[in-house]
Amino acid sequence: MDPATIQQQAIDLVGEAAELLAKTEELATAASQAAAQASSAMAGGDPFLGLFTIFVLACFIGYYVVWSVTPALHSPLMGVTNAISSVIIVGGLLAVGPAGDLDFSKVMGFMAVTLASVNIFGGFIVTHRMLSMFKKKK
Amino acid sequence: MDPATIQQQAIDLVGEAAELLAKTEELATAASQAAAQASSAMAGGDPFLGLFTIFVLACFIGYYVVWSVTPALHSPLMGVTNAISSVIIVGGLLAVGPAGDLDFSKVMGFMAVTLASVNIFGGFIVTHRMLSMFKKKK
Amino acid sequence: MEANFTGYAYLIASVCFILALRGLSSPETARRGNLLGITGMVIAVVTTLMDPGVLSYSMIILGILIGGSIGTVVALKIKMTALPQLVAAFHSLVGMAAVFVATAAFFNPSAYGIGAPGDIATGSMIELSLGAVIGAITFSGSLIAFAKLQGVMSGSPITFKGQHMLNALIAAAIVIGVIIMVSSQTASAYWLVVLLAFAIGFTLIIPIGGADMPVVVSMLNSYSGWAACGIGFTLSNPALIVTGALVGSSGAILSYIMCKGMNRSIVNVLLGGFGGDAATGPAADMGDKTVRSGAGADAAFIMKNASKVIIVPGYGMAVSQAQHALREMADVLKAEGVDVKYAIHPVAGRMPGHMNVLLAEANIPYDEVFELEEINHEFSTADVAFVIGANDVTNPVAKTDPTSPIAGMPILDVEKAGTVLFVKRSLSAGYAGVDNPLFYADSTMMLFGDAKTMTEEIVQGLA
Amino acid sequence: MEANFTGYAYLIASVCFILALRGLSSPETARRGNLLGITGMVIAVVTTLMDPGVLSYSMIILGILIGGSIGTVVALKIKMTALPQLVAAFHSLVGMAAVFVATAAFFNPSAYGIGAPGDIATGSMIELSLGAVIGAITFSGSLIAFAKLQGVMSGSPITFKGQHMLNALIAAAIVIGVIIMVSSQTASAYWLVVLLAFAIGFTLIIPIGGADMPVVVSMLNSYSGWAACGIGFTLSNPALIVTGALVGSSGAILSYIMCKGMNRSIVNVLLGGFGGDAATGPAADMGDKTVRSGAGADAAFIMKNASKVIIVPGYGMAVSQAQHALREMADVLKAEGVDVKYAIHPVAGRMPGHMNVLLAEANIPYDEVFELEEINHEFSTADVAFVIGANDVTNPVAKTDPTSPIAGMPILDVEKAGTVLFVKRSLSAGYAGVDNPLFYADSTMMLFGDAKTMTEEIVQGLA
Ligand SMILES: NC(=O)c1ccc[n+]([C@@H]2O[C@H](COP(=O)([O-])OP(=O)(O)OC[C@H]3O[C@@H](n4cnc5c(N)ncnc54)[C@H](OP(=O)(O)O)[C@@H]3O)[C@@H](O)[C@H]2O)c1
Ligand SMILES: NC(=O)c1ccc[n+]([C@@H]2O[C@H](COP(=O)([O-])OP(=O)(O)OC[C@H]3O[C@@H](n4cnc5c(N)ncnc54)[C@H](OP(=O)(O)O)[C@@H]3O)[C@@H](O)[C@H]2O)c1
Repeated sequence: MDPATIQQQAIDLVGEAAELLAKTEELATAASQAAAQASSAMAGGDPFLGLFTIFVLACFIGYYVVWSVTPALHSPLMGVTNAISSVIIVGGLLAVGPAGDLDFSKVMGFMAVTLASVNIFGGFIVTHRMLSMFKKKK
Repeated sequence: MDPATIQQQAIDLVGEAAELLAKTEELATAASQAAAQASSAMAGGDPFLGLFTIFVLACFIGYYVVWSVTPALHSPLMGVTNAISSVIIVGGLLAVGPAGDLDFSKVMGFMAVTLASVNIFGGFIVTHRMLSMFKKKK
Repeated sequence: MEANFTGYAYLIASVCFILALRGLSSPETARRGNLLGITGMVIAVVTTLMDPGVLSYSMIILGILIGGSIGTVVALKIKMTALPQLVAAFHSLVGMAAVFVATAAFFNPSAYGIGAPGDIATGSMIELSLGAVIGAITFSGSLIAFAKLQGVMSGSPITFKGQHMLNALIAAAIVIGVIIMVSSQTASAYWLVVLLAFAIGFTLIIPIGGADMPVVVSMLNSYSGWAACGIGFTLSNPALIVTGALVGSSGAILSYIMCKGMNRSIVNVLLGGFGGDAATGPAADMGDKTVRSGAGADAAFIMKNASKVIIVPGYGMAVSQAQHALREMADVLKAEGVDVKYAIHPVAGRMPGHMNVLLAEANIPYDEVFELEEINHEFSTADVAFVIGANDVTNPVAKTDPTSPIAGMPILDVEKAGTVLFVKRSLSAGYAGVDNPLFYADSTMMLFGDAKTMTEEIVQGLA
Repeated sequence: MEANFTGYAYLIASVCFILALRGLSSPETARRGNLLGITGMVIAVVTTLMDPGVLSYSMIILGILIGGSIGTVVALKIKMTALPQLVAAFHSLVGMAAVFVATAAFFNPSAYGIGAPGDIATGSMIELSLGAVIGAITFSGSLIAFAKLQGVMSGSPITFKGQHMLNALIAAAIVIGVIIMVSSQTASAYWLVVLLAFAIGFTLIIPIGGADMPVVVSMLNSYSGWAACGIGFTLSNPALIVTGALVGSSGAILSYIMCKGMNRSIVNVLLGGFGGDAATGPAADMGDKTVRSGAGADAAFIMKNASKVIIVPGYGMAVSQAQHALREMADVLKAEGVDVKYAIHPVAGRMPGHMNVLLAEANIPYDEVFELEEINHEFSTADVAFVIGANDVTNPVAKTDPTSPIAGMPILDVEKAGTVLFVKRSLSAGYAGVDNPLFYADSTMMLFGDAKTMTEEIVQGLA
């Protein structure tokens, strides 16, 4: 074989390899998309749909559970809902969480954690105070 | 360049290309795994978790909604639940669905659709008959 | 986009089903509830038909046509007194359908996207086997319940030595079978498990007496719901899961209500041997006490002169289909200026809400019909308690004798009324087999005879 | 595996929160419910702390320590009569926290896995902006509510020309701002929207009278729940979504109950201008009618000779903190053999369940305290209705005059009692500004004075 042909062949081979590579990449992308799709179909649609389903069901539960609260305990109910709505502290924790220097978003997270903590402690304690006053006839 | 060197180089190149290809494949797999993971994390965990969350919430709703049924309508309640539990007809439809010759699983699907239909029509109609008898004082 | 649309459609169907049950909280909204249930079902079916994998429409339409027409005819023809057996029969169909679906999923998993035959994901295998086992138990159990309620089979509990042992053995075999089947995924293991599940359905329900069947039916209703949930997990379909949970809760709660109304535990019911064919109770040992019995004319006279009559219907009214005659009687009394009300015990008759449906069938307005807690304090101000075909639900022994089988069961306080009229054929006991001392009380008058015939006699007496 | 564990933990936290509210269905289970709520919160926080991205523990602990101690001290120190303003203050904090979280998500979206700064997924942007806007409105609105309830600010409705116009303009600006912000994702657009949301919170609540604040607080409570839902969607966190929906429903239902108790629509409340500082009503035009007034000793004499007394507490009892004296009075009466009960109107006082908490604080057992429907038929058999600091909730005008502002509001039928005793400082009207003709009825005796002082006088008279 003359060098030119070999070189040409080599170049061709490399080209083919590159093509293969590109195809593999394409395939991989497709595979990853398919995987994402499959997993979302499993949850009955896209991730938002799953969360939305949970939201709708939770609204039904809220409706029933709140109507079943006895009117005499409506003030403690306000206290408890106050406390549990501070579960957004989760968002604050994620914001303040990353290691490293104090940046703007970490400050925001810190403030959120602090304010939510006021509410969590305050809400549960004031509810406890109210509830511990309710006594049956001896 | 002598042919041998060139050939060697070409072979090396091809080898490198092959290696690259393998790496890309690895990367693609990783990417697809990551995608799957990300999408599952979005839905709050794996797909089963999403469905399980829905299941737990639905049990709460079932508890409340059934206790709120007036005792006078407990017979119609049995009729309706009979009818709606036949929503497993969905499973039958998927089984009988595929085009092509009648195979075992299609027969199973067909039978499921038929039995569930008895229930759906029977359940809703008998409930309707019961309910249309309940009248207020004129 | 496709998947999204499907998901939202199933969510809407689920919400329709929730609202359907919610509608039953009052008779005014109940019909709308039933329509919502139908809407939900149509949405679920149409959505599935639009799945790209569903193509053989002719087969599907055929199945729906056959099933639908059978269901329609049966539902239109059935007598309201036969409701308990109808419900049992329908449940057995749901159970069988669940088995078919699980079988289809096992032999053609790709149609559900859960793997290839013999290589199904373990999670899906577990869900699928749950669906199949629960479905099979529901099928055979409900079949027995149907046979006992319909009278095809004797209602007496069929007990035999070692029956609990046998059930335990089959249950253990099922568990082992499921484990083998999940790991080996062979067809023979699958069929073995299904057969065993059918068998345990039979052996579990056979020892339970016919009159306990309503509790069993309700419990199997609950099972069919959980089976639907299992299939829902296999198909990753939230609508099935939500509906299954609703049905499961409903059956469980109704069983609970019945057991509480009878003051028995569910375990006690399921262990069986209680309550055979009614009217077998001993009426002898009280034979020396005197019973005042009367004719329809006497009853007519007493009620005509009363200002308030409370009617207590029971199982006997259903048996003799006396509700129409009863309504006529009440109409005449009301025309005479008598205040007439109906008192329904939570477990009067043989299924929850049974009496309400029968009274409604006879066009009795539901605002004249009251639950136990609503009306129990009114018996002391009533001149007459007219007990028709009821027995256990009025038996004061429940309040006085803590050793009686019905001890602690809530009771309608008919004995507080001025006069108690009992319409029944004999002095024999009711479902619980407990003698009712009220038959021998001074203020009681027994009206022996079939409930319907006797009521017609009274109507004549009132004319 | 990681993600799974986290998901299940959040699910358990959600279930804890549901059970916490469920516990409040009866006083016996309520304390356990509160503990479950705390458990749920601990689970949610600990789970988040175990997230691999959460590392700066010292900052977190600092925040929790600062916030926690403030919350603890305030909750332990607060007087039970100041509950409404406490709840308002707490709500404003939740609202602000939601704004902070949304801001952090906007400026550092990668911490939440929703994209890079300036390149956030549109869906997440919408959810995030909802969280920020609702949070901001909750913050400023609750702040005003707090100020009005605490008396820092006049309770009278502050109305001005074009106020509805202004609100509509700001609302439109917010909508446009959100659209710009979602598409451009610039910081300036974000801040503008947040500022406008703060502003509309102020302008919406300022025209509403101080006494309507409880409805507003409850509505804002509902808002804070929906804000949490919005954030929950952004974070794809089911626990936040479930909790948000619970809180949202709770606030909405309480607002509804209050509006129904006052027979007003929520729109009517929100349009404002109703109910300023109480005691401004006209008492003049009935001046020619005679009023029988008495002293504590007279009241003591009447009640001592009664066999049944029903106590009707209202806002005035809360203001003067008369609950302890009241309890003492009831104890003396009970020792004399008098049957004493308490009747609570759904909107007595200034927040739902307000009276129940105050009576409980004075150790009055909750089984002596009854809701309107439970006790209203008993007034006809009571010798004395002792109305202390209540007014509107007893005003029969609601039943007789369809043009009155309180027409159709359910009313405690105190006028059916043998004698009605009214403890209040003057003849002036209550919250609704409607004169009460019962003051001039023959069977009424007015006991003019501060509720606490007068009750103490009566206790002395009883001795
Ligand atoms: N409702 C439910 O969901 C449910 C479920 C399971 C079990 N149960 C049980 O069923 C019982 C229901 O109580 P119940 O008071 O309604 O019924 P019951 O106690 O069983 O009494 C029915 C009575 O009707 C009489 N009777 C039968 N056929 C008659 C006819 N043709 N004409 C006139 N009378 C007739 C029988 O007496 P004679 O033979 O003397 O005529 C019998 O004593 C309870 O023990 C309950 O625990 C109810
Ligand atoms: N509970 C809720 O959730 C809620 C929410 C929003 C609105 N509201 C409204 O609040 C009202 C509640 O009715 P209500 O009957 O409890 O209260 P009210 O009608 O406002 O009457 C309270 C009375 O207490 C008297 N009073 C004030 N301070 C007093 C003191 N220190 N000692 C003795 N008496 C005193 C006042 O008369 P004097 O000035 O003559 O003493 C006033 O007439 C209803 O109109 C309701 O719609 C309630």
